[in-house]
Amino acid sequence: MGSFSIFPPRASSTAGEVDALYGFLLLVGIGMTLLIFFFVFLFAIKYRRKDPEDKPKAIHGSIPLEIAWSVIPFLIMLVMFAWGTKLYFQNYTPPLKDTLDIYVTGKQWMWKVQYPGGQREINELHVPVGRAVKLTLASEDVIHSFYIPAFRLKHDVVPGSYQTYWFEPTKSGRYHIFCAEYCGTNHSRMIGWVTVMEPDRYQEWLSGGVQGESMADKGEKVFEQYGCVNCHVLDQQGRCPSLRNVFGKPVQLEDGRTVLADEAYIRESILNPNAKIVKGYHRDVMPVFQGQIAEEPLLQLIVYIKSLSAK
Amino acid sequence: MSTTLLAVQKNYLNADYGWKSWLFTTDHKRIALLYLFSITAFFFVGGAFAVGMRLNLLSPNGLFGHDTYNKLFTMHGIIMVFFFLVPSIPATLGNFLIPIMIGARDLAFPRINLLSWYIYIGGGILALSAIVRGGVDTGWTFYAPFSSTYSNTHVILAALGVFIAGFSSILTGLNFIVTIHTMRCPGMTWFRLPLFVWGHYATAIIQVLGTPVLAITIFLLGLERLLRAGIFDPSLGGDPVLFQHLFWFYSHPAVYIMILPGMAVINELIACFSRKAIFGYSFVAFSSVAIAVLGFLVWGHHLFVAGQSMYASMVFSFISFLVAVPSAIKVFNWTATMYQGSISYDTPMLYAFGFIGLFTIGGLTGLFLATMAIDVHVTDTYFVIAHFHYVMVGGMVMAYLGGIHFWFPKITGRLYPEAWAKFAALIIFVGFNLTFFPQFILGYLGMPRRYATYADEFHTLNVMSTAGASILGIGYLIPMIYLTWAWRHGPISPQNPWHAKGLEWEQAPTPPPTFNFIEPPVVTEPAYNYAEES
Amino acid sequence: MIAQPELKHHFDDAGQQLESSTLGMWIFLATEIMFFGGMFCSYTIYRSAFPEAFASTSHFMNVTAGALNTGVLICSSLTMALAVRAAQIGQKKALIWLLILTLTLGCVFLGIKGMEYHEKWVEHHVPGPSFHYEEAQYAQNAEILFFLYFAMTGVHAVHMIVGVGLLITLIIMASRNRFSAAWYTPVDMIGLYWHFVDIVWIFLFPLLYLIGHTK
Amino acid sequence: MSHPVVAIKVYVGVFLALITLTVTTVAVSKIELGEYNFIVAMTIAVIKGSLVVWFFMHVKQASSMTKLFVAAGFFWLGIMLVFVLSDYVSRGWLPRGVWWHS
Repeated sequence: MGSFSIFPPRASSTAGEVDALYGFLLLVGIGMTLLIFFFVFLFAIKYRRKDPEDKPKAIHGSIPLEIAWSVIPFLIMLVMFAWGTKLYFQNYTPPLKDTLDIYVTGKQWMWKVQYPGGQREINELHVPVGRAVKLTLASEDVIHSFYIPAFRLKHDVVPGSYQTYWFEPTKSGRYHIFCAEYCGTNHSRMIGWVTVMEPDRYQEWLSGGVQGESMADKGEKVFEQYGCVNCHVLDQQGRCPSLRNVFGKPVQLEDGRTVLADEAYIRESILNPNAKIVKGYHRDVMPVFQGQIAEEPLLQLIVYIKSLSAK
Repeated sequence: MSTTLLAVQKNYLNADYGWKSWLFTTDHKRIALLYLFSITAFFFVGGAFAVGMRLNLLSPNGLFGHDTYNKLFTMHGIIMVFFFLVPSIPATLGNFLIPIMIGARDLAFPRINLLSWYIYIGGGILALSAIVRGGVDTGWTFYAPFSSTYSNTHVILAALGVFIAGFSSILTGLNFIVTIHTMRCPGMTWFRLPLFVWGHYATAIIQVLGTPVLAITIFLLGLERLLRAGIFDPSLGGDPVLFQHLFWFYSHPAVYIMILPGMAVINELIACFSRKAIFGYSFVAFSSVAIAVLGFLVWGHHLFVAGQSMYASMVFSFISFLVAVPSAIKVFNWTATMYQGSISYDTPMLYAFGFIGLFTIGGLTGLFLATMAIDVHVTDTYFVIAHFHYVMVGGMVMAYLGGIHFWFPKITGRLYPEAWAKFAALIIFVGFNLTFFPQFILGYLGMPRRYATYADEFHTLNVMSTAGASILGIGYLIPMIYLTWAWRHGPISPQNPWHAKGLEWEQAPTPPPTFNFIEPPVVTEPAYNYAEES
Repeated sequence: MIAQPELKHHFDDAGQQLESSTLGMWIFLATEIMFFGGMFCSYTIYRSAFPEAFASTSHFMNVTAGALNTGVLICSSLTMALAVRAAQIGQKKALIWLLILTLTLGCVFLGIKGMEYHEKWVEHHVPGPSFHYEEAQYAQNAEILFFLYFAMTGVHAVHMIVGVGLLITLIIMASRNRFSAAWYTPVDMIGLYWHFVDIVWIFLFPLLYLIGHTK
Repeated sequence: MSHPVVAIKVYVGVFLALITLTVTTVAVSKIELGEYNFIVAMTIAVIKGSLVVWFFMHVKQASSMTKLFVAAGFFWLGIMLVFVLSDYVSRGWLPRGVWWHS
């Protein structure tokens, strides 16, 4: 069981920040609790009933006091709000720097992890120290939640959409992965381990496994298998837009809007092509792939399309 | 009026005998007792599931297996939330006291009041039959698509039970609003109302405007499950987050349905046992209404990690902080009420002390959950479990027990054994904290909720929690026993054993006759006039 | 005070009683607004997500039947309003006939609705395993609209059926001389309910039948 | 005590207005107006609903308390629509500034 702690291990750049904010909240919380306890005890003892016929004078209230104990807590809460919001946005929007993208698919009751190099694991996630890692989360069935307490991060894995978050591991070691959203019988067995490794060890580990095709290579096969290649001719404007240099760039739509071509957009455009039509193209040209393609090949396809945009 | 005279007087209990006089009664006091008995039964059924859960968690590998555990926490949640917490204080104490407190002979719609009890029982029977037939394993939140497509337990039956029970809650709320508007006796102005009534008015607003949304959400969910076509399952083209929006549109305000009546009771207890008018009456009154209204605008804080837009989360987070202000106002005003009071330590006041302490902790930990970055870490962990048990059990159930003890003489005409009651209050307080405080730590350490088995490092704290739960369980049985005994054998209560203010103590006989008052009451003084100012 | 046989024991006077009933009825209707509101909210979300698919479904809606039903309900609202007025001035015969007229119109509405449902059944537009949609690319999203169509109009129709039952009760009560110019609260309250159900349809009609009809 | 008796011609006038509006809304739906089709249809529906509430349901003569509850019903529906929509509308927003990554 080891030493008793009220904090889980801190293994990501954000863990310390979350703990600092938690510390601030604890301080305020304990302070307020003690304040109220102090006065309740003080009054309860000092003004205890000494004579059954006691008839204390009425005090009907005090406007200055009411204002004080509304405004002061509110101001303290504004600090909590601002601090918590900043940290939240920071954790849920990918950083500007280059990220290591890893793809996680949840299904009852396991986590399937795919790396860009094509390595695959179940219920294990390997990440290097000091590198920003971005997770793209997909689910094949119900809602799960990918939770790594040591990183102080989780996000629900919602079927029918991609969710992402990112972190920068700071300390090597093995830490828990939990499913935090109830998902059926073996919910509490939908657990795993994240292994944080020093960068050189990580490279060793990556090349150690059986060297297969990269995710992009697999994606290219999917691209051919589903016949995408017939219309989305690369480097050529056919019936459908060329997919080279699309990913990560803004796309002009037929209805005048501009959207960013991220994972979610590509996903939607494959499954439900009529949702967003690129300027100059027509609806109902591409078939609907909703329900036709599983989550993992879909991720491979997206990584392939990503690879078509030179870095 | 002497006590001996009162003892032979006709009251609502001895006005009529036989089962028909109970099952077809339209007397709000008798209906309140029907509710009291059925709610107590559901409390112990829900409690039995809790015992099962805590037993299972004694070992990291679980004792009962995954499916059993999943059903245990689901049934615990459904029974406790929809069949105990939501109706608890409003349907029992509220039903009994609101007409008396405002000087009315009954609620505005007595037959609808009885109907709402039958609806409640109907919903309860369906939920219980879902248990008997093998249980449900979706969690009380019924999240789609698990509940609509994947679970193969009796989801429809349980959901139907909740759906039906919802209408009972709506009708109770409707009855309260109308009664408080139109049935106040001469002189009973809005600002002479006991704060108990204000609290229930605010509760009723939520019941009336929130509950139908739960009903329709569950209806759509059931339809999706039946037809295998629908709007929440992504594989059918739907959006599961929409279910969560609609579900929490009711279920977050529902938290205030559960706690506002608790706060309402605490006002009466603090005032009576401090012999003081509530400090800042109008602030406390309007804070209830503020909680009811603002409480409708914060549901999105259940969705910070669910795929909700970050910008919407930000707005919901902000309003969640805002709703903490009226709650804080209440706690501060209660504390200030005690200042220069004449404070006695009778059992109801002990529960009030317990309420203030535990609700403070429950409320403050709510701020942690409103802070988005902290919520990301602790949501769906035992931190959340501990937080809402501090509010619901530490707050609501403490207030409920305090209220039951306070008005026990009024309801039964007899006194309960004070020494036993004090002892039980202490046991409950200790047991409660031992059960739930370790869960805050467990949560921050990262133990997810709804886990039948868990990692070894969480073992010690779980054992502590189970130990506490066994103390808490005994604590709840003691009042059950001595109150039952006192109902028949307790000493006859004087008219106003606490020397309390309010129409129910000062003008209605103890126990009240069928139409509550002998003479039509007229109010000439503000509420809580303990100092007897003119 | 004049003897008032319909005054319940717990009220002081008939004014208080009527005020309570009216307020209670309106609170109930506020509840109903939220009840339908959950479906209107879902409708809004999916319509803004799949505007084309939703527009395409309106070609398979029977606009004539929908418009006719709107007219029928508006007529029944008029007769209901006149029935309340007749009750108010104590015209028993007019009251009974207007209630019967309202009831008939309500049944006509349900008949037309039933015919529409039958059409949908024949066309395989009922959501579920047998659902089939002509424009395949919209099939899945169109199924959501039809799901909402059946949920919303179905709940509305259930309200209509309850309303029909209530009207029958009123007619029986009226023929037994239960109402007078001094006391006709049930007519008034059920009138409110009937108008509310009419309003729901006033919104359902354009949302389900007319949206995107030009496309 | 009770609301005053309203003249039959008021009811008939409201009825004719409702029928006219129904015909209008069907007619307008056949004309291509783009997004305005929806706005026109909803505006007409709101007018029709208000007529029924105001005249047929006698809110015009009702107590201010009743008016308040009528308004509350619609207001709460508005809360639900606005806040749920706020999520869906802002989901696709790009994170504008990235000041939080400093």
